[in-house]
Amino acid sequence: MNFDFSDAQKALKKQTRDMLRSACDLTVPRRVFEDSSESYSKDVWAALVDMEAPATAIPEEYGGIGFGYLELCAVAEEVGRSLAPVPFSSSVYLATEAILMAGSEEQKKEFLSKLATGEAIGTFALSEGPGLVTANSLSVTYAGGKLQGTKSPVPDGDIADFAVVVAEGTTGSCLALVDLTGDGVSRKPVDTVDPSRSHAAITFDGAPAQLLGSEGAGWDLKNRVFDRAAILFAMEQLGGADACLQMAADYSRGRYAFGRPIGSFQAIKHKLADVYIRNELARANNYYGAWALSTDAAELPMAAAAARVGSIEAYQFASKENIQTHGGIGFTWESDCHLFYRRSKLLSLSIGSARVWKDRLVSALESRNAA
Amino acid sequence: MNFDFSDAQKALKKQTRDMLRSACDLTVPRRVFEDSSESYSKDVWAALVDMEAPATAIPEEYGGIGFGYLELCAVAEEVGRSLAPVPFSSSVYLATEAILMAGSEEQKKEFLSKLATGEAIGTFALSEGPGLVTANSLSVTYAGGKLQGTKSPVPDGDIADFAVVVAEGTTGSCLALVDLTGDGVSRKPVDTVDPSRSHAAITFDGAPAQLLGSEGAGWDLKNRVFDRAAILFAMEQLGGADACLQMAADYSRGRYAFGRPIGSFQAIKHKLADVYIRNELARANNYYGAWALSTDAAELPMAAAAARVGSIEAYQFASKENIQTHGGIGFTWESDCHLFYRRSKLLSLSIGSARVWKDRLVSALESRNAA
Amino acid sequence: MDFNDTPQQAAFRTEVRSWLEANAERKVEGKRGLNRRIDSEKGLAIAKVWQAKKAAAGYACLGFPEEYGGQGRPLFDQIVYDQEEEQFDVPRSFFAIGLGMCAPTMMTYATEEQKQRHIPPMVSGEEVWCQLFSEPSAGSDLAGLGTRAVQDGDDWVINGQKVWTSGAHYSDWGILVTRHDRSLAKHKGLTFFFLDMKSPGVEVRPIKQISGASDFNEVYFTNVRIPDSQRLGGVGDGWTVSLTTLMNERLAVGGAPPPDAMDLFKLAASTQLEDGEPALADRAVREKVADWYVQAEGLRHIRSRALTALSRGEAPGPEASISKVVSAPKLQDISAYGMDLLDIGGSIIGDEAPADSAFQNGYLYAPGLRIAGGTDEILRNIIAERVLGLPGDIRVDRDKPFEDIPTGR
Amino acid sequence: MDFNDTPQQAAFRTEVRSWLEANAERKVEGKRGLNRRIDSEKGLAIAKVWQAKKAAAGYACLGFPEEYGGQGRPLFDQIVYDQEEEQFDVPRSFFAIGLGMCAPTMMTYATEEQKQRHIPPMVSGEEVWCQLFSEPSAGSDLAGLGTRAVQDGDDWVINGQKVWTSGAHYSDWGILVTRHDRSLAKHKGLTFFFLDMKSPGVEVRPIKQISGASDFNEVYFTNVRIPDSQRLGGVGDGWTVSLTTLMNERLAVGGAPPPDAMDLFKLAASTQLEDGEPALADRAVREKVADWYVQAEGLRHIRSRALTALSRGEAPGPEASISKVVSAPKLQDISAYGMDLLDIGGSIIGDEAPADSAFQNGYLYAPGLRIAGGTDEILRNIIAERVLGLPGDIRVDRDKPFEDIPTGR
Repeated sequence: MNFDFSDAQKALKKQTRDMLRSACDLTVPRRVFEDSSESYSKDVWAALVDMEAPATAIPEEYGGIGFGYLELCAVAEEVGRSLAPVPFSSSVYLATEAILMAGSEEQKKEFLSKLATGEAIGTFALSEGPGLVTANSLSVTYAGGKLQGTKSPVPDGDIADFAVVVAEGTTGSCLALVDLTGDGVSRKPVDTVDPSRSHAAITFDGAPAQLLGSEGAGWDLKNRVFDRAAILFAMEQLGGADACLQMAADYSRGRYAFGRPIGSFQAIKHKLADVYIRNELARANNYYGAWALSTDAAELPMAAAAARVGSIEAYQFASKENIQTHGGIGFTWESDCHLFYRRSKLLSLSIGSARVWKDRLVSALESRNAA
Repeated sequence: MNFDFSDAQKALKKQTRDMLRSACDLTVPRRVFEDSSESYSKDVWAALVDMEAPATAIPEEYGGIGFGYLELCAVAEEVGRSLAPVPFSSSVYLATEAILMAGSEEQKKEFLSKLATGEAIGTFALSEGPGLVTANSLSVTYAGGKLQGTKSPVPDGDIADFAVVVAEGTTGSCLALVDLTGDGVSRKPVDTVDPSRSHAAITFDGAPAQLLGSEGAGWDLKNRVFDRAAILFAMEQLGGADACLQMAADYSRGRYAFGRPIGSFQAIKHKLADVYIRNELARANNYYGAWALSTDAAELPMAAAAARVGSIEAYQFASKENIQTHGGIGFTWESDCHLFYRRSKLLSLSIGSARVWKDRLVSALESRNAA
Repeated sequence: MDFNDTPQQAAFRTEVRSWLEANAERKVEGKRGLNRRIDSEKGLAIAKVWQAKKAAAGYACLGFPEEYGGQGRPLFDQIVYDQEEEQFDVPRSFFAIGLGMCAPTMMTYATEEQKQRHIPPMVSGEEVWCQLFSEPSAGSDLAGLGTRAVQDGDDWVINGQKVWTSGAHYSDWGILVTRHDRSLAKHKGLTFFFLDMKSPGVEVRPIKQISGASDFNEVYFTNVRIPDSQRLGGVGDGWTVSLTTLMNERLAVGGAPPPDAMDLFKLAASTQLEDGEPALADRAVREKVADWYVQAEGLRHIRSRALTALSRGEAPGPEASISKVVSAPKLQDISAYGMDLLDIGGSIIGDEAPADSAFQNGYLYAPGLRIAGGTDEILRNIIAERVLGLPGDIRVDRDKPFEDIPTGR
Repeated sequence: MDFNDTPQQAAFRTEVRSWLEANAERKVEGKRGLNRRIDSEKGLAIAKVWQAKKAAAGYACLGFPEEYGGQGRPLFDQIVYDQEEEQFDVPRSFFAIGLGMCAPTMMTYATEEQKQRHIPPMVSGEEVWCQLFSEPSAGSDLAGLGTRAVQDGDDWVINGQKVWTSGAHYSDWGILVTRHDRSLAKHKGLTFFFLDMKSPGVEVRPIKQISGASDFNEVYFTNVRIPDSQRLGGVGDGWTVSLTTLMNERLAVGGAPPPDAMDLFKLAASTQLEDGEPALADRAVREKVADWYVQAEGLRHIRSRALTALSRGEAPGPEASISKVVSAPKLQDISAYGMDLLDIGGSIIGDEAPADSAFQNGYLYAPGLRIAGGTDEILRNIIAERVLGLPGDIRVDRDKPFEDIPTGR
């Protein structure tokens, strides 16, 4: 048994971390956050593309470097730690995965190479406004090669070149690939609690689109893409949670009250011990998820849900208790604490909240036990 | 507005507390707990009867003293604080309330005076073994004036003189009053996590019984009796939770580790502050429940459920963290900590667990909002 | 127990209600009204008009003695007034800190002449006050403050920085605690003043919070001169005077803004889940609603119990600490959970946000609420020590000269 | 990442498995087997037979050097063995404290002759060892122990009381830490021994726990004589020696007995709720199952990560502390919740209890688990200080003579 990343994977992780530490210190997400004219950091995206990060898990035959998912997980953790304001999750975890899973050979050839080189940014459009979309409630339709209706909020919807859209087809739900720069597409930025990651409402009015996978399989494909993406999102969340813990522990060692570092008070010590414990539980579940993802194991649905649930809760807890540890300065705009607090919430809502994934987890256990 | 007990009510509470402090220190519940031949403390029961505690809320016309429910709530808190090993809840909160609510004039005359004077001990039989009984799953039947089937565990079922039984009648569920000392009744003690309060399995084999209220109304009557009893149980639970807090705080002031009282460590201070906070929230909800009970207010269902949920959780938390505060000695048999820990769990399961009452609470809110 | 008014209270309630009916509009559900977040200068002007109207009618500060603009009424009458006013769309008060904290301090320590001069314009809303206590290095550890006061003739010269000062930018006057001697023990070297906020050398800079609002300021003092006649209490009595102010602060803090349990109930009733059923049909959602409802109701009844005690002239208990330590995390949790029910659409904020952004705003506002006016951690310490009688923390700073206390720098 | 064995491990696993198949029965679900709670004397006899069989086959203590009865194998082989053995119905080990804690201490501090004499019979199960550390006044604060050791010729004379000593009543030998000088600072005045538990003046009394079981004892020492040759480490080195033992304890503790998340899953699948549906169809129940499953899986994978590190010869990390601080409250909560699902019938205990009393027993056993071997509170301190590098608590006892440290009496 060897439950650890290999030396090469660790080296890749360190390389990513070092690159992001220099290219993407916290002034970078803050700038995107505060400047509404900047939807993402082109520099950081370019740096990630430069180190071939989007190509990590794309097979060489489609223009990728074919490292695999353990490598991609390592990169995702560092993207999360740095709060990188880039369309990495939309383009890599969602659009790339959807095409890898459901695309025809032609579609893979056409789109994956562009995704691998960063020439194109992809995204995935499911939500249709506040509330859950269900297989029966889809209002965006796909018929005769055209899309009709509105998706919102779509992550990176304002900057993506194309989107994979979950739509109601003529014979059931389907995935449709649409060029967002083409005809029949209008987009409008949507403000969220985390403006360092841009979102948009996209309205399709007869926008030409192509099927990805077969009609009727859309909802199932979406679930399978989300199972895989859940682990990558969880790694991002873990990176963020870990950054919060470091920030809080550092602050508590240096900040004095009553003549002693606040980190010497058990109220703070035990709080941060609890953050650490949750982070480590999440890390363990995530690494297991990474293994399941990399080997396409039968355990994937359970492992994905456990990773997702644990990481949502770890990051939410770490980001709020980081603010609390900082005291007054922690709830000011100028402190970086809230950048994590906001990102944590945004990520907790992306691809379904904890309550959705808890239910998926038990359903997966039921299926396993019935088998 | 005056949200407090009156001076007379406070005096009654103090009198009860003083009496129980001398007649029922913790050696008394421990004796009943350890000696399986003693089902309850006859001395403590006699002392409560002597101060007319069972008669508190029974109208004078039926042999009671007609004080009312605020007074009964005051007594219940003290019964809980002392861990009194007596059939008070079965006889007073359940049997008495059921007869007051559903009894004919004749039944009230016959049974209430005996309950008031302690001449008879009553109980209420609903459960039919592990798991929930539902209106559709009742296996005990009532037909032709006779009961058939087994109820278990019935609180004080081994010592009660009669029971109010929830049974399936010929035209729906009903309540039936049965003499437990008569023909067709066999009883067998059942061990529970809290042996200081006895329980029994009671098997009816054609036991003669009389209807209490009308056929078909049994389930609804049970719910209404439980709404009222919930507040009285909650007061008992509050008394127990308060006793745990006092015990833990006293211990933490006197026990030294690392050269200082353990109560000076924030890990202990904040834990006990949390116990206090939950107890005070429960107290506030309970007092409101007491008011609703005493005035038969429209808010009763909400107030009862809120009191019950808050008190279950306060007592469970206080009793487990009392053990934790005591450290090693706390989990020994000889320490009194576990007497509270066990009672707390037993009371949390009596008349339905927290999950049942949370659902009832939201249902009550829905009804109110629909009105 | 009795939730009804006494005959006197009922009569007063009727009187107040009819005055309010004549002078203000009732609140309308779903309409934002005057209490919406508006630019403070404009808001202040509206609030001053309303406060003057209340003062003219005698309702501005019912409990204060008549000679200072009050009516010397029992505390419960103020509560009756507040309960009634809450149902009307009146502007938010810019005077709470002045009336609730500065005025009681002035009443206790100022000269008769100063009280005559300063309290009536506070009551009528003509002059606004603020409280200058916290510093960047002295938050939870308030007595660790370092703003210096040096005596120079009949004046004191102040240098230093305060922070978290609500309303400093529109205040006319402020109360201020300073350190006059760094060689004395922490709590001994403090001296207390009130000052004209327009004094030369006072500079106010707003602090932007997570939520984007600026409810607080930094206040810098550069050679600000305060006449010795504006000293409250003796030289070195600053801590004692501060405690008077803070005792009154604990009365003022406590509750949290919405969303609360019933807001979640309503959201859940109107939001569909996976199966097309309303979220409120989901047992997991129901349990959450129930848990928070029980907490919310508990707090509501704790307030009622406290009001009962106050109306009898009893000292305020730990109710405000309980309320704050429960309601702030509750706000944070309810807000996050409400957003979860809305899925990714729950992240939307601003004009197109669901449920008027209530849950999103609560999420961003709650972290501050868990800290301002006493952190969760400090409040638990207070409850443990003052209510349960547990021993204090080990103190390494208590008896040292202030200048020798470790600061980590 | 790779969850497969190396070829060497796979070969060893096959070897072990076939030996176990030949010498023990596989566990059968629902059958209690040899590990059920049985009277310890009888249990000990059965366990000794099994341990002797293992020792004869060379499996008793794979990592120990060959000269002491082991095989000098890599740690991972021990894990392979344990994983395989766990699937068989073998008696519970009475030797864990001896082999896991006493033996490593003896290996470090005893003379070669003593090691030759004592370790092989530990390995073969002929002699059982216990650890005499905690005292009524020294639990979390272990260094506060007061059992006195006074030198008298070639012997030491011991007086005092130990507590929480597992297996003292059937142990042949024990390791013991004592205080030889009360005028020295707390950690300096300690001296460490091993002793024959049958020595005159040693009295063992069982402690009954909440659960009714007696897993621990009090041990009283009245003028017990120990030869100086049985001192481990120098006079005054007792704390250092104790740390060797405790470091090994942290490896030994960690997990919790059932019920765990999947036990609740099974209970919920087979228990009906209000609507006649299985509890597992209830979203509130599903969320609970999911929460605990995520915790349980996290702990399982943390163990796997720790095993990976150990197999590479890395020092054990904080995994055991995490595991204990998570699993003990989890056991308490799952147990209480399982009882709730069964309504008042969930209170039944004993032969007629539902689900083999698993949830009821867990409820009664969990409080001890949250305390024994390090309380929740001590473990959080350890994590905060050793892993996160946060400062220690303020210590008032560190440098004082032991006899001057406040004890509250």
